[in-house]
Amino acid sequence: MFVLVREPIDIQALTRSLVGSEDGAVAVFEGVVRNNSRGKRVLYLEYHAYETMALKKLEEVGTMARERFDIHGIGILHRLGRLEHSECSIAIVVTAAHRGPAFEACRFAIDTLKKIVPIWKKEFYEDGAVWIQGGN
Amino acid sequence: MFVLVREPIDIQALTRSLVGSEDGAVAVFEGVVRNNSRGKRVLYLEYHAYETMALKKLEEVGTMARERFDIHGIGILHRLGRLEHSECSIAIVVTAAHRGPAFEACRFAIDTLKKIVPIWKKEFYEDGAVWIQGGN
Amino acid sequence: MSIKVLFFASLADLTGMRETEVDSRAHTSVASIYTKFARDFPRLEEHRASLLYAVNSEFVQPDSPVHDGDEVAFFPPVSGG
Amino acid sequence: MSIKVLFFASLADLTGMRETEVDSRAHTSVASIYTKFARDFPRLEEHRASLLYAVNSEFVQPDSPVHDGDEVAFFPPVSGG
Repeated sequence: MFVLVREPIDIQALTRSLVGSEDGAVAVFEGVVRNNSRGKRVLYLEYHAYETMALKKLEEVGTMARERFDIHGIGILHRLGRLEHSECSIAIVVTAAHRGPAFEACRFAIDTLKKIVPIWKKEFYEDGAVWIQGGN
Repeated sequence: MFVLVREPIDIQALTRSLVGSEDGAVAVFEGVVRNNSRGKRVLYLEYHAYETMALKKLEEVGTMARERFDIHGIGILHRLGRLEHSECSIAIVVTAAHRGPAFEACRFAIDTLKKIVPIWKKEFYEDGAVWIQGGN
Repeated sequence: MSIKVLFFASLADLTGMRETEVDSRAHTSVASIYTKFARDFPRLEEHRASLLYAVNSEFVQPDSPVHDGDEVAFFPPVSGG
Repeated sequence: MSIKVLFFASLADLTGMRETEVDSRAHTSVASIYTKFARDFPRLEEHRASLLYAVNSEFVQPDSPVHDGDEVAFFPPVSGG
């Protein structure tokens, strides 16, 4: 399940949809909106995507994770639009028989997503807004 | 928050209670009941604990994780009693400004828990039951 | 004989366009399309060093060819997650 | 003058006891308490190599001393998680 959503992310539902009877471990990563960035107070964020390509690349992240690690299920939800402090911007859920591959695939997925999935974050401050560039 | 519970674990509530305004990353580990173990079909599990010591050691795992990694919050819920397939036996939630320490502390916490927290798993099969020993 | 051109994030702000079209007969590579827009919006040059290019939702090199009906996208390094 | 003794997991099954007491004056170490029970339940010896010992909820070595009022626990390697 690789989805872009505009509503709050329900991680528990994603997990339930992925956990199979052979799974013993679930590793989850959640990104949440911080109240500060590079020393500036952040009022809120917006996430924008090149949606057709982002969906394709999310699936690709999932496929790569499955090829590299001994896992069963992987799902990624990324939220778009305006997000407030402490809201969840992304959830990655990985299920596996054992915890090692689950952790490693989850870490791989978020690291890879941050390189190849065309989504951008815009931070809004009291005195303006800035598009955040990856690789900074 | 370090707790032993006898009801289903609500991970989302645990996460919400831990995420602070400085947090940008949440790493979660969930253990779930597999339908097989060492090639045998598992009907259900029971978890038993030396409760006073287990609570003390859960806190110790949390303290060690905080000392070793740049994290903000950590909570561990372990369920006791009878658990069915795909039910969650343990949830570890770690919050941090950045994902690296969150992942590393979460992995450290489950690895350490499996060595020092006095909880035991009993697997029930069609033809009997076996206490599982750690380190196998 | 047209190519759809998409700009994202800071590039969309800079050009004031998210989506436009160019004549496919006037361009042999994605970089040549970018150069055309950089004539109208010189600040696009500041982005060229870190720019990412996609054709039909796949990353490509700047010198990749373009064809009639392609969807070409220009964007800065991604920052999702 | 008593020490509370706890058995967990397979050791509780094996002895049929989760909790009992011994006279603190008869024992100088946690291992000596275990030896006393191993006389009544010889299969406890099978566990000695991997056995974990705790006094008052803290892991200790087999030769650790015991005192009146202590809570001593014997258990196999843990398998939570």
